[in-house]
Amino acid sequence: MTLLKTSKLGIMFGGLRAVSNLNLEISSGELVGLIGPNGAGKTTAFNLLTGVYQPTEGTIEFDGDSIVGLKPYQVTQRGIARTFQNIRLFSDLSVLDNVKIAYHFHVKYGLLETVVRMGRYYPEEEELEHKAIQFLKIFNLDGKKDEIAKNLPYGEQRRLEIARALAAQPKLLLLDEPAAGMNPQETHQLMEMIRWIRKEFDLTILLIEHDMSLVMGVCERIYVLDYGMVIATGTPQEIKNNPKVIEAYLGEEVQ
Amino acid sequence: MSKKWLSLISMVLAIGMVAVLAVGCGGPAKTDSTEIKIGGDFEITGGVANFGKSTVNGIQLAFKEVNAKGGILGKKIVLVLADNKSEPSEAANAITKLITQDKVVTVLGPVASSNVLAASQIAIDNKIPLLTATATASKVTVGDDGKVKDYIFRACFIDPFQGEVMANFAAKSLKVKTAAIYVDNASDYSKGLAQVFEEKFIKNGGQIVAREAFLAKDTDFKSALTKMKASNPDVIFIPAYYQEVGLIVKQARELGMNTPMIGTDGWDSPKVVEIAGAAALNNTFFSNHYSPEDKDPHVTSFVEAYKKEYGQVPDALAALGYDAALMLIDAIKRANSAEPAKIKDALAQTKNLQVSTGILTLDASHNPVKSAVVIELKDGKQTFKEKINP
Amino acid sequence: MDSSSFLMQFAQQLINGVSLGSIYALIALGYTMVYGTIKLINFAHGDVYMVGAYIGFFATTVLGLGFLPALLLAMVGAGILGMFIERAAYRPLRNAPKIAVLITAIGVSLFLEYGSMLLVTPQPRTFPAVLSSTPIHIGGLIINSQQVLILGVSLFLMVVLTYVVNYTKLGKAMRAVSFDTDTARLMGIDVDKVISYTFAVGSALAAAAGVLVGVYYNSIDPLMGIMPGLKAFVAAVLGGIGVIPGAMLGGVLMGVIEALVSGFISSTFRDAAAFGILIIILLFKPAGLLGKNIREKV
Amino acid sequence: MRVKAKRDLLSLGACLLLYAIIQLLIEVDVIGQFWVLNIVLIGINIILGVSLNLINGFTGQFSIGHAGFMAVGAYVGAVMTVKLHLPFIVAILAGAAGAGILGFAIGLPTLRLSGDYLAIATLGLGEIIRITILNIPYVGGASGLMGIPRLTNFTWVFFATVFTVFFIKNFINSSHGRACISVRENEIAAEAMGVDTTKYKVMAFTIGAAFAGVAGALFAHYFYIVHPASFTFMKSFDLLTIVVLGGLGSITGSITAAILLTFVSAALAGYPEMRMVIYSLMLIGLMLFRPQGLFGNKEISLKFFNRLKGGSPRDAA
Repeated sequence: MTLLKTSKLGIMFGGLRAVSNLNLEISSGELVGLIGPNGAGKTTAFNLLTGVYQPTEGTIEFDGDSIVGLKPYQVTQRGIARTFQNIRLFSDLSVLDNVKIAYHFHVKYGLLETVVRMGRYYPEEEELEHKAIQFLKIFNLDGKKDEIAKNLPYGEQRRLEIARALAAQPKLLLLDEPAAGMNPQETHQLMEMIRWIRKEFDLTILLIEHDMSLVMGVCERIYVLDYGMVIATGTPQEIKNNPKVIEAYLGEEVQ
Repeated sequence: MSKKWLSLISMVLAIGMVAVLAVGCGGPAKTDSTEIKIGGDFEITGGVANFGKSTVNGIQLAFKEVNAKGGILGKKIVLVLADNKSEPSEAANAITKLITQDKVVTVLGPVASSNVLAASQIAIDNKIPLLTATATASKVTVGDDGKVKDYIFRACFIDPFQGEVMANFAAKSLKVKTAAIYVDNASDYSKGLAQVFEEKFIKNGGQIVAREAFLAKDTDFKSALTKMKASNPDVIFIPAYYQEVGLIVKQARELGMNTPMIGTDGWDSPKVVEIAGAAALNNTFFSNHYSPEDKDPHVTSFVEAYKKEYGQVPDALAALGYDAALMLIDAIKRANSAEPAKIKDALAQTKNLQVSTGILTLDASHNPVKSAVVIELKDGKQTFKEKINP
Repeated sequence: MDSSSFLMQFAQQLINGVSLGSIYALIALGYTMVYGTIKLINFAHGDVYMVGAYIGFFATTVLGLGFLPALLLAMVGAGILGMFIERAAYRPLRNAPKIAVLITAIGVSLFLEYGSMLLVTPQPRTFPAVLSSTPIHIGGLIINSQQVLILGVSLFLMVVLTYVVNYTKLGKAMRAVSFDTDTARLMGIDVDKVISYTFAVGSALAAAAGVLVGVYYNSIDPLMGIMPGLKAFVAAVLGGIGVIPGAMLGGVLMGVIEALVSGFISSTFRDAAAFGILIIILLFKPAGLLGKNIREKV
Repeated sequence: MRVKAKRDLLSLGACLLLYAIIQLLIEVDVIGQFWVLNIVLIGINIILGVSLNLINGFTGQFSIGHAGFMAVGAYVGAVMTVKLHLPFIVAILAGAAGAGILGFAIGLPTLRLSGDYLAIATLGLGEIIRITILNIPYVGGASGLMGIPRLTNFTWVFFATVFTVFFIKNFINSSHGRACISVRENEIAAEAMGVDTTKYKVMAFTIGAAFAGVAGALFAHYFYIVHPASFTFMKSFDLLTIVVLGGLGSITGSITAAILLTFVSAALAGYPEMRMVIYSLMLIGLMLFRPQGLFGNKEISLKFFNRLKGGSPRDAA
């Protein structure tokens, strides 16, 4: 079943066509990679999918509905969560609070219950805390739940960001360079974790990555972007041998 | 700046603050039997600080003079000042401090009617007389129920009186039919006078052709003046204080408006001439308490003493402050006591008192009954135009 | 009112507005320059303007100087004051939250206002007529020679400043500091010095405005900087804060709006209209008229 | 959780005790009129400081027009009692509603702005509110609205303050509050986590404005008169000072700063000429000394203080 489908998706910044004619089709449960040289428009594509930018052309269908024109928070509420290339944690808050916030739109209690602390407030807060800690456990962060996010080491910040995105309970998870700045060992662990969470949470994952070992090792299918356009798509094996891809990465051969 | 230096400064400041707190919280001050404490709840900071300062100068001059002559009842008279930041709630705060912490027997001030109104209820509740030198709103001394407030007095004209004087002057002496009003929208003094002027002027058969407003501290009046010019009034009434008046007159003349302009006692300051220039002020008139041409020794001696003390010519507020202080001194003398209740009774019976601006008697509503004069500015000189008795 | 007299009035109001606006612009230039470099709303700017006016006043009355020497003296004096303020009150907070610096700026502003009130009393002073003022009549319209001078001076300063910021070494350093302070430092720019000079120039501009306004309205007092300072800031934001021609445009626009509102709607709503238009413009152009809307990169 | 519910009750009890002690001291005249007035002012300033902190400190929206909302609350409240002869509680609620509705109406469009632009817009709005009041003859214009009965007393102020502090503390420690804080921390990430940032900005702004309205209504009914001069942008700056001095995002900080600054102001009343100079130097000194505010974004965790003042450390609920 197709979960995400874009057709002829594109955006112009001034006169610059950052992404054009982008056709993605991702089925439920797939783990797809989006690669391309620097400036190819990968993050812009993410921003289009999540409503940060509004496309100037084309359509995005998610779970059967168009999500063009929705605000980022509405997209998230529909079931797309993401991480950021440059980590965007709530850096002055505790690790636990970071995760709790992602839970926010599942909370049912109203303003009045909040203020008088009656009704659903305590039970839901209790459940919230419980669930948040569960997520932290998965990422091995539960021991640091009261630490301030910005004081975590880099690798843990990356993990926390993924944990936070998961807490929003998405159907589709977008990871923007999750392995950036990690050493090979950490990358390897991350790879394992990505596989595991997909299975555990029945997720569909689309990830941007520069680390080829991660992409090739974990993705089932890959889109290659260059100058805002898809230049190739296929399995890791196919991509590896695609001359267009090699050209895009290594530059045009001197004739 | 080095860190050390910084923390040193901060330390000093912190200690200073604690010290200030300690002093401030030190409880009621001790009463000294050799002095009579008078409170001064004034606009020392904030928007109308200049008016507060003038009034306080006038009061302090009077107190200094009386103390030099040995004081009253054998005691020195002392002014304890408190700042009200030109704001009603702070005026209430300041008077509460003066009454309950400093134990003053009477409070002088504030300048603005709204500040007096905020302070007056506290004076009444504590049975301490409050004498304002300058608040012109009728409601200051008379409550909403029409009853005179026992403990509240004033030393200045009330809005209805001056407003009527100038409305009559416009209609009868200048013989004009149309008037424009240019009012300071942030000042209750100005608005109160404008309202009375408008009523009386219309009653006299006149017509108000333009109503414009500015805000205190404005410096550019040309837009509103240009608009006024188009409606071609015979006279422009500007109930405001000298700084703005000077600028308004100057800019109006620059715009080629030769209309006569009239105003009230707020105009009384040599600054008006300095700002507007002597020529621009020809054909302007304002009501005041006294005329400097009036060679009354009380007037001249006050002006001289003030000049000597502060290096400047007194404005209307300084004169009124001085008068209020004289009223109070007179009342304490007549009461032969510094007890608030007795001072209050004596103040109410103020009669034919010679003050710097004339002979003053308080009426049943605690408002001064004194004649007003209309002054014409001719080549920068104040000249007597006519006298109006209440 | 027939149409010709309406047009005359309209034209006169435009003249009034532009002349008032050039004063706002003059103050706004310094405001926008300081903001452009260190992104600080320097609320004390209006008070430096007041101090400048007082220096000019004492230079002409006590020292008996003429207009130009007094103007220069005021600019130098205020420049030093500006550098001192920056050194003592803002520099220690370079890495502090912006809002803390803002509170400090408010503190400095209060200190200047009430410190001067202690020194020179709250009573207004009248500036001696050191410049001639002659009304110029152009077919029924009236303009004062000093108004022309003020407009000329602010246009001149705008051009000079634009040149300084865009083409001189100091200007380039200022823009570098504004763009990225840390990188600028790494590139060998003495950031402290650049900021110090920025304050000196900005404060000198404020003082020039103070003296000119003092001469034009010939009345100065310790609280004279509050409203013009606020309005100049609004003007700077209106034009696009940090952009020098924007300060000019914003200032003139503010003046014209005020004049037209007082002239044709109601003078009582003059200030409200000025603020209202600012808000409306910001809603459509969030960075002001000439400001570039920089979008955060995601 | 049980523990937390219990702690809420405990601090409430401590508040009642504090109230009883102060009320007793007032009754037997140990605390004189002047200090009662200043305690009332402290309460009003706490309400204003804490409510502004919700907007500036917790939600990170740079607003400096708080005096405007206070003015609306004061005038609406005063009209209720003076002109319509309604009971005091109605006046307070109407003041809150009036300021809250205006806050909502203003917040919706302007909160799209950010940083200094929002600051100047809110400053402008505060001034527009004041100028508008100056032009309404029904409420006295420049003369102010007079003849307001003194209905505010220590009891009203105390309980209004406690209510405000508890309201905002509980709000902050809920999912809604965390959503507001996430806006401050990183607006883009907050959106990406499903937080409707506009909604929460407007919500914080509305709640903050409504409490400013409560403070305004209490203020109006203590000083017999409301006057536009009380609500200038200098007042907004004073309130901002409370928030920044106490620490952005610290309720106990705002409370402490409100107490401190009110006392300083009262103490300086005896030095009228030097008052503002000393005050301004203190402000500069304190900011240089603690640019992050007295408590940063932390809450005081000393238990006795916490109980005494009704504040509480942010529970990790």
